[in-house]
This record gives sequence, C-alpha cells and structure tokens, in this order.
Amino acid sequence: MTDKATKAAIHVHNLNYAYPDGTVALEQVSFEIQKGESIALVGPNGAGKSTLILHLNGILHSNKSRGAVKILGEPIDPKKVHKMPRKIGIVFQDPDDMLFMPLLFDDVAFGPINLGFAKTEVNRRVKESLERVGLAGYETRVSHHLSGGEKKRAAIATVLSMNPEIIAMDEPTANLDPKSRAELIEILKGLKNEGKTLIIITHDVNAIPELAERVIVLNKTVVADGTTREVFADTEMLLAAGLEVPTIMQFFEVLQAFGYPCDVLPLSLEDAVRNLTQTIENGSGHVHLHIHKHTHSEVNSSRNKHQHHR
Amino acid sequence: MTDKATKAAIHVHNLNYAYPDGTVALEQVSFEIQKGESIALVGPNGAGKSTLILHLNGILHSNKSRGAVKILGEPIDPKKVHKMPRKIGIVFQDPDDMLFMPLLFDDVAFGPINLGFAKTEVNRRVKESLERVGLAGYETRVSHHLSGGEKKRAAIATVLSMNPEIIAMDEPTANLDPKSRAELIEILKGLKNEGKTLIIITHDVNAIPELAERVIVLNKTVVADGTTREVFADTEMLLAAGLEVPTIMQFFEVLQAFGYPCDVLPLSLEDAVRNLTQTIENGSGHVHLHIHKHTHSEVNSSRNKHQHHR
Amino acid sequence: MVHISDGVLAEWLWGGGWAVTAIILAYALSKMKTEDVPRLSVITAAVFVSSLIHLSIGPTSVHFILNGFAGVMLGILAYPCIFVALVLQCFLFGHGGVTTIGINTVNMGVPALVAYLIFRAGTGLDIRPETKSVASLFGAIAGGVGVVLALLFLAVELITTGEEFIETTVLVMSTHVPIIAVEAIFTGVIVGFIATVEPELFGKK
Amino acid sequence: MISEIDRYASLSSPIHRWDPRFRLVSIFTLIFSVVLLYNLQLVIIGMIFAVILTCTSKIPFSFVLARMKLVFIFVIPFFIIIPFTIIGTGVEIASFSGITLSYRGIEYVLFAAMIVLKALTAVMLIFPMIGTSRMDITIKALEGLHLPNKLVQMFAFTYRYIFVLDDEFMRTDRALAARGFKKRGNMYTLTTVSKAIAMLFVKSYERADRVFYAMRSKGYTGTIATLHEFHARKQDWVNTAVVIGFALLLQVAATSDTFIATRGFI
Ligand SMILES: Nc1ncnc2c1ncn2[C@@H]1O[C@H](COP(=O)(O)OP(=O)(O)OP(=O)(O)O)[C@@H](O)[C@H]1O
Ligand SMILES: Nc1ncnc2c1ncn2[C@@H]1O[C@H](COP(=O)(O)OP(=O)(O)OP(=O)(O)O)[C@@H](O)[C@H]1O
Ligand SMILES: [Mg+2]
Ligand SMILES: [Mg+2]
Repeated sequence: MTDKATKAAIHVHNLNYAYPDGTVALEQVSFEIQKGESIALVGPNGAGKSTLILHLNGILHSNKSRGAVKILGEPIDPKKVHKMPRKIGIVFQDPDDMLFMPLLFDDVAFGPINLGFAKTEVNRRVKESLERVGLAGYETRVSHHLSGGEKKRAAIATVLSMNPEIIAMDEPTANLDPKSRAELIEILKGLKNEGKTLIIITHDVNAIPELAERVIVLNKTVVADGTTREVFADTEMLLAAGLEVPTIMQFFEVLQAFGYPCDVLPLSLEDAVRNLTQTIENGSGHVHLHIHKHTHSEVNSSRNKHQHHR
Repeated sequence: MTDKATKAAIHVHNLNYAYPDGTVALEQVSFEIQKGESIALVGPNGAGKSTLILHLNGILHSNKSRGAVKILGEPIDPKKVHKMPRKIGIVFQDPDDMLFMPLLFDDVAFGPINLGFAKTEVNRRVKESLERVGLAGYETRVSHHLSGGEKKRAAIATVLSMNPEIIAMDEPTANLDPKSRAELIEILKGLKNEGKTLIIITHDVNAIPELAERVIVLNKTVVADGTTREVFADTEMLLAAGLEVPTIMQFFEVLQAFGYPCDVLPLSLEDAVRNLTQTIENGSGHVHLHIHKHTHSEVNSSRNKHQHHR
Repeated sequence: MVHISDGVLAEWLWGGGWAVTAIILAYALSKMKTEDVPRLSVITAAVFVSSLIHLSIGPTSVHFILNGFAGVMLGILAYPCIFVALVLQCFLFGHGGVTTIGINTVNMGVPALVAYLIFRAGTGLDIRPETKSVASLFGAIAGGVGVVLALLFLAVELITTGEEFIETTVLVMSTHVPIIAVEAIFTGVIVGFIATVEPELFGKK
Repeated sequence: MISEIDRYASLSSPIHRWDPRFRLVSIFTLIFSVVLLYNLQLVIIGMIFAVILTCTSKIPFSFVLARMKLVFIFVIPFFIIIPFTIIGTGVEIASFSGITLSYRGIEYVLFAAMIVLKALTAVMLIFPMIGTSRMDITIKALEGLHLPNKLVQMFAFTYRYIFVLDDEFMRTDRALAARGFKKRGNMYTLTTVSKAIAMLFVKSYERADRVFYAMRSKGYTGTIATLHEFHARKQDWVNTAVVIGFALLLQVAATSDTFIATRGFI
C-alpha cells in the first residue's frame, strides 16, 4: 500500500508515435504526474495532445511505445485496454463520440457494466454520476437529443461512473456557452478537490489558472513543464508554441509599467481581485499609478511580446 | 443605386421556426442589420443561432417564415437559394461539412463555378481567397488531411471566393489554438475593414469587442440588441441568457470600486491599455487607487453579479 | 463473403447481372432527386464503413453485409447505394471482381428490395418509439431475409455455372449461417435504436 | 484506416500520362477480355500483359501484392476445393464417417488455377487502371464518359465521406474501449456494436443534411461543375489502340484451335 502510494499516477518516458500514414505525432515525450495533481496539457492544433492521452490507457500503441507509459506504477498492456477504466478514464473532445446508446442511462451504465458490477451498484453509480454533473433525472432522455452543454456533461458522467483514479479530458470547455463553461469548471474543481488526478487538454488559457496547478506544453515533444506560473512566465516559449498568456496576466504587466507594485502577476480574475485588495491594503490603503519616463516603452514592449500577428 | 444603398443588408421580421420534430427554435425574431455593420450573434447553447443563420439564405424555411427575411431589400425565395451566394455567404460551424470535394481547389472553386464565372476568373478567385486566409499553395491538398485550424480557414476561403456582400460565420474561433484564433480574428477584422457586412456567432465573449460593434443576444427570440457596450452593460440580462461580460470589463468594474475614475469600462485588453494611459495622462500623470468604506462591498457585489454558479 | 470474384461464373450469368443492374439502376436513378444525392452518399459511406467491421464468432470472423438494412432505410434507392459501395469496395480493396459488379449488385440489391417490402408490409412504415418492438422484429426479419436471399442467389448461380462448384457452394453456405443470425440481430437492434432516437428517418426516402 | 488506392497517383509514367477516360475504357475492356478466356495459356498471356502494364505504371509491386493478398483469401478456397469432391467420382483419398473425399484429377487443378489467375489478373489491372490518377480525377473521368451525373456525384461524395465516417467510427471504437468494452463472440458484443453503428447512421443522416445545406449555400443546383477538362492527344489514342487491340487479339486467339477452351466438367 505504502509502496503503491509513492508511485506516480502517470509516468511517461520517451514516448514516440507516428500514425500509419507516417505523420509523426509524438517524439520523445517524457513527464511524470503524481497522484492528486491537476495538469493542463496545452499546445497548438496538431501538437499531439489527443494522440498523447489515447496512449494513457493503451488505445493507441506501437512497438516503439512498449513500456513507455506506466499508470499507477504498472506498464500498460495494450491487450488489456478494457481493464484500464478502473485506473484512468478518458473524456473525448466530441461528446457525440461517447454517447452511442439510445438512452442516457445506458450510456452512463455502459462502463460499470463492462467492469462487471452488479445491477444495484450500476444503478447507484449512474445516479450518483448524473447528480455530480447536474443531470439528475435525465436517465431516460435520449442522449442524442441533449443540448451541446448537456452532452458535454453527460460524457463526463459516463466516465465518472467508472470511478477512475485518473481522469483525462480533451477540451472539456470547447463549444460551450459561458454559463455551461462556468458550470463545467466548477465540476472539474470539485473533482480536483476530491483528490482525483486530472489531465485537462485545453486551448482556453483563461481557464487554466482555475483548474490546474501545473502546465505541460506539448508540441510533438514536451516544450515546457512547470507550475502554471512558471510556464506562463515564459512568454517567448509560449508564443513559439502558438499559445498565449491569460488576459489578466497581460494586463497586470501593463499595470506594472504604470508603477503598480507586484512581484507575482495574477493569473485569473479572482487572483487579480485578491492581488489588488492586498497590494492596496499593504500600501496602507493607497496605490499610485503614474507615468514615468519608461512607461510608454514598457507598455509597448509588453504588448508587443504577446502579439501573434503573422 | 442610391435606393439599393439605403436598403438594409438584412431585415428579419417576426421570424418563427420549429423543427419537424416539434422543437421550437425561433420565436418572433426581428432585427435589422445595415450594410457594413459587423454583428456578434450570441446566446446559450440551443438558442437557435445556427438555425437563424440558415434562414438568411433560405436554406431553412417554412410556411411561417414566408417574407420574414429580406436580404439587401429583397425577400428570400426558397427556390432560389442557389442565387443567394452573391449576396450572402455562410460559413458553417463544422468545416468538414463545407469541404466535400476531393481537393481544396475544387472546394474553393465550387461557389464561383456555380455562379457561372469563367475559368480564369475562377482561378483568380481561388488563389486570392486562399491567400486571404493564409493557405496560399494549398490548392492540391486533400481536405481530409488538413489540421483542424487549416480546415477552419479553408471553409472561410470557400465562402470568400464567392465574394458575397454579407458573410455569416458559425463559431469561427471554436477549437482553435490561441495563435490560429488570433490569426482568424485578424482575417475577420480585414473583412470588416473592407466594408463587408459580418454576422459572427460566437461563445468567445473576449473576442467580441475586437470584431463587432453591435451584439444581438438570441434565446429563441431576440433578448437584447445594441452596441457592444450597451449589451455588455446589462449584466442581468446576460446572466439570464447564460452569457458573460469580457474579463477585462469585469476587472475594471473592480478597479472602479478602488476609486479608478472611469465612465466607460474598456471591453478588450487593447481598450484597457488605452483607457489606462489616457486616464493617467488626464489625471496629470497620476491615478490613485485606494480603499474607501464601500470598496469591499462594491467589489463583492461586482464579483457576485457576474457569477454563474448553480 | 457474398462477393463473387472474376472468372468464376459463366459469362451469361455475369453478363445478365449487368443487364439487370443497368435496368434497376436506371429506374432507381429516375426516382432519385438530385437533392437526395448527399444523403444517399453519406449513407452509402456509412454502409461501406460498417461493413469493414469484423466480429469474431467462434473460429470465424464475420462482417456486416447490411443489404437488408439499406433496403429497410432506403427502399428502391438502396440499389444505387449498394452499387456504388460495391464498385468502391472492388476498386479500393479488391473485394469481389470487376466483371461481376453487376451480378454482385443483383445478389445484394434485389434481396434489399425484398427486405424493404417485407418491412413495409409488417410495419406499414408507421415507426414511433411506441412501435419500436414491431419495427425491431420486422427489421430483424428483413435483415435475415436480405442475407438468406443473397446466399440463395449465390448458390443458384454457382451451381448453374458448374457441378464442380457444389462443394464450394456448400462450404460458402455453411460458413455464412452465423452471418444470417448476426445480420438479423444487428438489423433488429439498429432499427429499434433508430425508432427510439430518430423515428422520422424512416420516412426520409 | 482505409488505405488509398491512389497513393501512387503522383508518379510519372506513360500510364499516368494517359488520359484517364481512355485509360478507364481500355483497361476495363482488357479485364473483360481476360475474364472471358477459357484457356489457361491465354489467361497466362493476359496476366503477363497485366504485369507489364503494372510495371510500366511504376506502382511498386509490393503495394499491388499487398492488395492481392486479400484476393487470394477470397479465391483460394476454389483452388483447394474444386480438385476434390465428396459427391462425384475420382481417386479416393480419405474416408471418414461415411463421407468419401476423392481427388478429381489434374484437369480440375488446371481449371481451378485458371479461375484463380483470372481473378488475380483482373484485380491487378485495377492498379494501372485507377491507381495512376487521383481518385477525384478518376471520378471526373467517369463524368467525361457520360455516366449519369447523379451516379458520378454519388461516387464523389461517398468517396469523400468514407474517410470522415471511418474517422468517426474509429473514435467511437476508441470510446468503447476506453470504457472497458472488449469485443468477444457474444450477444452483448453484437448488440453493443449494433448500437454503435446505429448511432453512426443517425449521425450520418444529420451530417448529410448539413453537407447539403453547405452545398446549397454555395450555389449548388444539382450538377457538379468542375474546371477540369480532358484533352485527348495522339499518344492517348495510341495507348488505347495497343491495349484494346491486345484485348481483341486474345478473343480472336480464343476462337482458334490452338487454344482449346476448358469450360468446366459436366
Ligand atoms: N488518424 C490519423 N492519421 C494520421 N494522422 C493523424 C491522425 N490523427 C491525427 N493525426 C495527425 O497527428 C498530429 C497530432 O494530432 P492530434 O489530434 O493529436 O493533435 P492535437 O494536439 O489534439 O490537436 P488539436 O488541438 O487540433 O485537437 C496532427 O498532425 C494530425 O494531423
Ligand atoms: N435538425 C434538428 N431537428 C430538431 N431539432 C433541432 C435540429 N437542429 C437543432 N435543433 C434544436 O433546435 C434548437 C436550436 O438549435 P441551434 O443549433 O440553432 O442552437 P445554437 O444556438 O446554434 O446552439 P449552439 O451554441 O450549441 O450551437 C435546439 O434546441 C436544438 O436542439
Ligand atoms: Mg485534439
Ligand atoms: Mg450552433
């Protein structure tokens, strides 16, 4: 037990993968994720993010990948993919791919049934998972007819019902309206607080600070790996990888140029409000913004360094 | 000519639509868009946004919709959908639906050929449109081998090649990485500056201020319609419609509570930088942020009013 | 495998196959509206893709044939779909033969039409979530009949070609017995599914 | 993954340069001619010509053989079964529980060989026929040959959407596996896979609607017009004359007494 507890949730070492048509998707990918961590996996379109998470339960594999991925200390056996859902659950990008049963109940029950649970346990899990994502009472709805946001949550429920230790999600907030997005972020935060290990692929940089304490930047290989703050501090690398810094962080850089005293830039809006309150409180209730002789050039260079224009 | 010039680009009056299965998608929708305007069409998942733009060239229609939509002053004749592309081009949400020909060239040439242009003109338009979206030289690529971001831009090129006066786009930035998103926004800005009338469906509230000067909020019917600033000022309505205010605007509301003098809240980051510079310059090089006795309650109420939590 | 390769059958058989196919195809195409083209193509692609799925049952591996299902969903328009699917299967994978495309289309397509008639007679095409079980039942019958008839056609053709094919015919028939059951169950499930989820699809012809 | 027949369409060879309309008609005729032969020697001559055509097209033989492997699986039972009989007479080789298996003789072996060779030749000829231009050009050539427009459009769209749906199904397949599903030979597997395919169909219908909408909004009126034009040159006629001439020659030879037909054994 103590032994297992010390093992990494996910251990990837020198993972390579090329699609059958020759497209190289992953090159020498290595990283380790500890239990209970929540990680954002970011990178440009075509960086291999989706390809990578399909390796985490052995759905994708190749000769070159043998032994390259260990989940909870054990190397993946591609012949035992069907045994993996207890350990790791994957939420695909397009919920339509995950909802293939006539009724939502069947979809959410599908995993537990495959894992061999008794009927009462299956029912319990379905009920609990649907409640978890705010879809209690939707059991007899036709999955296909749910709205975009509901489908997304339903897809998560189909994974929660298997109660895996690790959950990997491919762009969970894509195509959602702001309300559904906010609700989804709450669901993810809840999972994080429960101690699940989370890997979240996302293009939504403004959501990252709320969700993940660590960011892995992938662009065929791992280009950066560190705390959210560390990664967002490296603007040059981010720009090269087609990424961006959260809006609020960019704005506070500008504020600094106006003399706002701030060592650690806030990453999210909530962070910013806290930072502002504290800075002003520490400044005995006052803070001075002013234009000094470098202000304009500092503002310009700060703005320029974040620009993506061709 | 002068007569036509005074006519609205799009005129929708009391449009109703229910899908054959009985789902009511649109109810008494009315609005008018002038030539050269750029409009963001927002609303929660399932609000009927996609349904609405399919009415703008007569693809979707019903008995109840007869005469409800006028494009450039003329009512739509559902029998003449094929004549519409000169007037209005629609970019669908899923680029796979728009790229149905074997080669990218054929897809981009499809519209102009149908419109009856000569071969040299078709070639010229294809070349120009592909350049426009940064895909010059992609003519002989096979659509199903393009990346997500490339497909999205290709879909736009297939519409640009018809050179319509009005362009409607369904979530053009969804699923794009930040760099591609920034590039796409530049493309859209270019179209706007060229004087095209634009309707952009989006869930990406932070992109709206850059793209649109007017916002229409749809939730089966038109819930709000006004300048971007007006619409974003009505937080209550937005919250009820599952929407959100841009991050920067939310943050400046907090700044106000700390005594930042600002009548018009900035909507985008660039806006904010300008606002800050000017305010400080007007304040003779200084601005004071401080905690007054209402600061904390103002900050709290400002934060709360934007919260979506269930 | 219900496809016949080149060089097996007597030429009057595969020649006749082309003739029959040309006639039915011409008729079906005249019934087909241009706006049906995208839908029929996507369905054809779906039939094509699903027939690539193999299930291992005991020692043999079977794959879906789906001619009965195509008939149930498309009626007479199933014929051009099956034709297009067979041509592409032949050209993309080398399944079946080139000269036998005509007769292979007859073998799959005519049973598809019979399957449709059975399904229509049984359900009156009144498909709603409430009538799901009736639809399923007749879907299963139609699916089974689609394969049985296709096999029967094949057997008759092989045996009329020459006595030396009797053993081959017996072998082909016996390996296909599980497919009849699989196809019947499959068509039943899928028809029931569509009746629950999107019953109006049955009316789209 | 669906492999692509036109992977080597970008090579350059006399066959690649041949106008696809002429190429289709010529090689199609040749296939029919070979299949109509009932003499082993002539079939072998036909096969040699097919090999020459394939080599001329520069399509790697490994690629061709990989496809022909599949054909073998289909036709090899004939080769194994036809020479033996359990009903007719012949040299008895085995007898168990009342069933006697007999060997029919060398004629039957040759007959089976002829069938297998014809099938293989036909499939081999598919490569120079359509593997030498991109699939879309081939489909356009069908239009140039005045096939019904609706049919040509069906080929074009079906071909495009095979890849989209194959991708879609692959994703569903992965989603099944990711939730602990393993294909076995049982009823549960069958019904589950059936439901997954049913979903593929339902989604396909919706996609079809959207594609049609997209086409309509790009001015589609029922015919797909493309810019591609074919221009026949002298060389195209020469190639055609050679291949069709050879096909006819085979038929003429078949009527001569030198090549005796073996049309089965009744
Ligand atoms: N089935 C496939 N066959 C061949 N190449 C593929 C396949 N799937 C993906 N690729 C290619 O592999 C690379 C990595 O793709 P992947 O989907 O993992 O990227 P991603 O990081 O998830 O991108 P996105 O942000 O757009 O989802 C891309 O170049 C892509 O085109
Ligand atoms: N083909 C259809 N048949 C029946 N109902 C449909 C169909 N297409 C859409 N609907 C329903 O009509 C309503 C409006 O759908 P629409 O796609 O226009 O919403 P939307 O505003 O574009 O949403 P999203 O932001 O998720 O794209 C929804 O309730 C949807 O479920
Ligand atoms: Mg991805
Ligand atoms: Mg929509």
